[in-house]
Amino acid sequence: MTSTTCREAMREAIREAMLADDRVFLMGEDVGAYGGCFAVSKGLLDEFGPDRIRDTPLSESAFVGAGIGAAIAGLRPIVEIMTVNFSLLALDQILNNAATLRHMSGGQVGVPLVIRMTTGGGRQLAAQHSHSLEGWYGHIPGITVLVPATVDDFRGMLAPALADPDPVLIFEHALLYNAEGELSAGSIPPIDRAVVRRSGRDVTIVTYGGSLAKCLVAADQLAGRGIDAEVIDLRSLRPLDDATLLDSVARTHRAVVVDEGWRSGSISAEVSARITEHAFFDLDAPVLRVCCAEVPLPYAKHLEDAALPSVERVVAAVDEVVNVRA
Amino acid sequence: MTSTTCREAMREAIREAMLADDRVFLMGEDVGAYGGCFAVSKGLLDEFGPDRIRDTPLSESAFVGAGIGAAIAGLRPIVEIMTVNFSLLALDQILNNAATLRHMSGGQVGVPLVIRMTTGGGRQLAAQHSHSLEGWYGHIPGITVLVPATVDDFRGMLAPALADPDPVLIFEHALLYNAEGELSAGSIPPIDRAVVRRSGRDVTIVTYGGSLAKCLVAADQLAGRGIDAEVIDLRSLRPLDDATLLDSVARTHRAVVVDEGWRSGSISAEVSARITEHAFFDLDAPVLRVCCAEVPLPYAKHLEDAALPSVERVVAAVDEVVNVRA
Amino acid sequence: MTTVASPVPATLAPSDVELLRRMLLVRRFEERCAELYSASRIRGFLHLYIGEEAVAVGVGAALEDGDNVVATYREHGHALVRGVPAGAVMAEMFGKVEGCSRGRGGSMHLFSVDHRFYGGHGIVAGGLPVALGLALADRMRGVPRVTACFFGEGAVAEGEFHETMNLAALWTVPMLFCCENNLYAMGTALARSESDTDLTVKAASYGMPAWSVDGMDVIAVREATRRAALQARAGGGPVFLELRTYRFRAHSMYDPELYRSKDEVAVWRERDPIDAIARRLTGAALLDADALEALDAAAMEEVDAAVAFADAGTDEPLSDLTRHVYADRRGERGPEEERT
Amino acid sequence: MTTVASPVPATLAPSDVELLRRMLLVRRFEERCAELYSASRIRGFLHLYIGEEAVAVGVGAALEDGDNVVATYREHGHALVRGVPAGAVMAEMFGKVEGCSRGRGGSMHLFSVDHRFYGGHGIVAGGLPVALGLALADRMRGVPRVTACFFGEGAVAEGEFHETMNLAALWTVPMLFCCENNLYAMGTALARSESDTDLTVKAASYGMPAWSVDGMDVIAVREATRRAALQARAGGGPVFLELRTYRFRAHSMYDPELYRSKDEVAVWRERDPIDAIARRLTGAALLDADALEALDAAAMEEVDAAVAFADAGTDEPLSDLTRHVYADRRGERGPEEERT
Ligand SMILES: Cc1ncc(C[n+]2csc(CCOP(=O)(O)OP(=O)(O)O)c2C)c(N)n1
Ligand SMILES: Cc1ncc(C[n+]2csc(CCOP(=O)(O)OP(=O)(O)O)c2C)c(N)n1
Ligand SMILES: [Mg+2]
Ligand SMILES: [Mg+2]
Repeated sequence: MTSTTCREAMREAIREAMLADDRVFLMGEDVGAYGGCFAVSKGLLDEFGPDRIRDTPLSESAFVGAGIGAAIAGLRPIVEIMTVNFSLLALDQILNNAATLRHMSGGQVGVPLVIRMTTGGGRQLAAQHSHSLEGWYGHIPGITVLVPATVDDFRGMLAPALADPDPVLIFEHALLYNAEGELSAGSIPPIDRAVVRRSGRDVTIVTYGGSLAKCLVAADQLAGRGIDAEVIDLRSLRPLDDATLLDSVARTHRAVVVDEGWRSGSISAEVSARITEHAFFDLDAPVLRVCCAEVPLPYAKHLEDAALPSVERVVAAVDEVVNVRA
Repeated sequence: MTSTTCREAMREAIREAMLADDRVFLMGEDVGAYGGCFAVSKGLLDEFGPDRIRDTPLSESAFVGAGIGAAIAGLRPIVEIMTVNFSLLALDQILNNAATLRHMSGGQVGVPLVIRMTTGGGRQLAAQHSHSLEGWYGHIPGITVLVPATVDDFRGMLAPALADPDPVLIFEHALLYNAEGELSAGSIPPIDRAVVRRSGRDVTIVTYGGSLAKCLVAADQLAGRGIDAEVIDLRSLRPLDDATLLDSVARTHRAVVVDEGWRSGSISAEVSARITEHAFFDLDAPVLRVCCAEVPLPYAKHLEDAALPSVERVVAAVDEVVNVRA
Repeated sequence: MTTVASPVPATLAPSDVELLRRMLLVRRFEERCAELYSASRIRGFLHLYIGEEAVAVGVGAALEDGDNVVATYREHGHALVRGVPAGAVMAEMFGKVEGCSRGRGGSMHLFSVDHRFYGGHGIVAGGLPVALGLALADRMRGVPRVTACFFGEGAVAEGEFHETMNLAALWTVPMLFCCENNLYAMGTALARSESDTDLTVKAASYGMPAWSVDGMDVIAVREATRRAALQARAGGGPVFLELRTYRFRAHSMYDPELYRSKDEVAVWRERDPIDAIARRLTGAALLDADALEALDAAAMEEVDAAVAFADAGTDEPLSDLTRHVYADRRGERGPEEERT
Repeated sequence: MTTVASPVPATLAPSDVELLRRMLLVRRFEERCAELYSASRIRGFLHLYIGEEAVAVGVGAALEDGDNVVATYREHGHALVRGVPAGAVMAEMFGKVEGCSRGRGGSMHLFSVDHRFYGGHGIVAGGLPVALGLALADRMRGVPRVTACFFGEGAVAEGEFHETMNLAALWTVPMLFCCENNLYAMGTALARSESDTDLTVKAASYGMPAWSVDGMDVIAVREATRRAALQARAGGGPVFLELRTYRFRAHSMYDPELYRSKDEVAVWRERDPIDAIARRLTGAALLDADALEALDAAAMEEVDAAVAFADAGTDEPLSDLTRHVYADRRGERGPEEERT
């Protein structure tokens, strides 16, 4: 086992993919000369040159579209959008083209494209730099939405994403880049499977990405009070791995869903709806959600902290579902 | 009572607003010389001139942004985006600016802007012209999302939307423009209230916009078989009127949610999650959803019909919740 | 860099009759489409190219089989010229599985990867970034292939157009920007959509060569495209071609044409590109009335056969609705199936 | 239409000392910001304008109180020049309710409607369409007001820039496009982001007058802006000003500056715009060493006072978190409150 950070894990994943397959290239704003705005691609320009570590102008729509075209043509582009906030400028290409071309062409035109972008709040970057829209992207058929939360997944999700014949979006929570962990030997579970990160009998906490660590801390605190929480890391928001979720809820009979997106129309709503649809009679309490307050994230730290899911709010929600009586 | 169509109702609403308030103007692609791509604004150019019925080039981002700026400056723009499909090109302006400026400026900068666009499938326009993304827009704090389904609401929602100090998006299902109905005397209910369009005791069908008519037909069919369905028209997807929903479910104990968006991450998921959260112990069956199949809409009629919610699928879902036993 | 008219060869070759044949095929095909639309056999949006045939045919004649084409929703002509069988195009519009997009795309989304015909795009300017990517792949691999991307002059106001122009020039990709300037975007005349109506100036501002061409003259279009393709293929980077043309019919089947006068249309109709090339071929003694009639009859026959083929087509089974959202091998992990 | 250097008046006026005063204030303010960032008193992203002060001060000096300003995330200088009190700006960066955006915006989102200062925009090019709308409103109402919109040269590659340029020119709105060309967009040098690095050519392609100005010369900037504003205010439509400048510091506090050489920075530092105007004022006998020192001391004092003000600021109560998402009167129908 080697200790690494999520940043280094992703950089290694990119390096490995570039070395293994000369169809792979990385393209995005400041991925080259600047070293990547989060330093993920630092050093890669020297190793692979400007053709394959391709700096782009500020043109989100055109370079995402160029990734689509290059993928159609047989290359395997990794397009980096600095942050999810700027991806709105490319949404026409992502939704109307990347997600749609295969179906619209009757199966002829595949788009084996990987788009990586950072997501999430918590760094006092205020409204236009703090969105968590990965759950929102999960609404779009035709794409796959991955949300790595561990060094293993930062290291291991890129290769299967590149092997996928269809577009895969990887959302990397910016606060995780410095997170350290031990890399496991061997390969990660299939990218479309949720994983139980902590087993428990009393309640299922469903989460992913930047909220996983908070949920694990919450579970520890709850354990100290005799509440045994199972923590599920979704890993993929599209498709959602219903089987793992339902299996857990069938055992615990209670669930809390935690994500950093705005509550209304969140991926947590989808998880909640699915659990209710498929496991209604297993449930002893309503599924509760812990999400971001429905505000554009404010700059001031105390306000931002209050808006985002916290260990305390997860614990409180678990307490509520555990104590609920008809 | 006067018979009119939803198209004429909206045109009259625009005319009235323009006559009542010279800060109001209409701006969008082909709203003027062409007469509006759905003929909604036909004749208005002659009446109000090219300054206030302002044709724009194909520049969704710039003219939506211009609407934001003009609204900040004290005008009351109605921006028309031809269809929701093209609104993706303006999403940066809508989400990062219109929805965010007030909060980000600490309450100083209000954006009293109305954006109208058509939505929905059912006309064999295929993948890039058939999205139903109004529920998706419902995820965004800072905006209001209206979905008129009746001639009264086509006629009556614009004025309160224009009076709103914050951005209001109105999604008009294209298939409704030709729908005829009698205009009621008097004003419509507040735009943030859901309305019971048909009372019933056995099950609550929650829907809006283009699906309302299908649900009412389904309710009639069900009535023939002794199942008394209540049909709720949401009218607003943000905010959602929880009170009306919960009141109904408290009486019927069962609910089916119907919308034309893709199922995963749909507004139906939000409705389902809220009902479960707040009325879990009132429910005798899981809340079920009838949504669009998770495909970009295909051109071929039989495939498109199969993808969209239908009377049959609504009836089947009601049958399922009514017959469910633990 | 400057705007130049393309050189037109003084003499026509016997093989140029083929240009006429193609233009006639496109014209007759679309006339039939209009009838079939009125008869409700074709549905959705239908955008006719009638009047603009010299553009698709001229550009197409200058391209090689290995080149790529990306087009708009007004792309029947481009698909036919590219060699997509008329039957497959018609079957597509009939929503049949024998259609070139299995009936999923309809008139606006013709695709045929076998012919390197990459759509059929419904979002104005939305095909441009994709074409850039196709060309970028060739540039990165050193493949001497050209990607021709068609778009209307209306697209020039879209941000995606400008981002793509800049990247194409910056990265010197082998791409042809084929701007079909038919003077209107739906009902919006060019002068009401562009502050400077000389579109070649915009291209020049990217340092991209830009030529203005008479789009009613199929030979001029072909020659300009040849020269541009030669340059792009040789690594000289993209070229912008403004092809000045006119659509004789409404924007789509719903357009009351309030925005232009009948007179204006009549004046342009006098410049019908099919009549023009027919006259020139006749003048050069490469065509006579019988030959013209025969060509026309052959076009009609091809269209008849296409309709018959489409008529005999089959509906895709409903069970296949969710196919092709992801590649087939992913069927087992697609999103949750509908419950009801 | 063509690119011209702006005329610079031969002699300076005594009142031009005010320009120096403002530039010093901006400089000292930002130097303090950098310290406070290191001390973790300011958080989030912090983009310093050091080296570029002549642009905000020069443009600002040419505007009237009733004009509008829209800026980027690198906007401390623009806000200060506009008259937003230094204390309110500093309090904003401290996240205090006394901040000009009530602590919700931080460094990137300064707002002050009282000063007609409309942000503080974090999306590159995202402020341009909004500025267009502000100017359109004035054009429609016949108000002789100008809207100045600042943006970096990196924004020129964005589609939103082009859409806005075209609409502004087409609709002849009273808007100044103030392009702060500091040669880099984060780590991307202009030549690696634009196929043609002469930005005025792009403006010209919209038929918009475009002037290139030495952005290190505050007088040149002011004079060019005056002329442009006069034109725009009189109904002549928008003007594009390329203000050639350089940022002396990193893009933000996280930037290792791998993309440019120390030498290059050193060469530009010799052209420090504050030294330049101080030298000229001294040469014109409008300033001496003592006066300069006094100005500097006053700037420092103003900054000290701003910090003290910010320090004494208060945190907004948590109960107000969801305020200002909608106008207050809508509180009762806001989206569902969090349950947990
Ligand atoms: C982004 C976008 N906005 C609006 C439309 C609706 N629309 C379809 S075609 C068209 C006009 C396009 O004109 P032009 O680019 O000149 O092409 P032409 O139809 O003349 O061939 C418009 C506005 C669209 N399809 N896409
Ligand atoms: C749409 C968008 N893409 C990317 C970014 C990230 N980003 C912030 S500043 C910047 C560089 C902008 O350069 P320029 O416009 O020249 O302004 P400067 O910072 O030099 O003042 C980038 C890429 C952003 N904020 N918005
Ligand atoms: Mg056109
Ligand atoms: Mg710059």
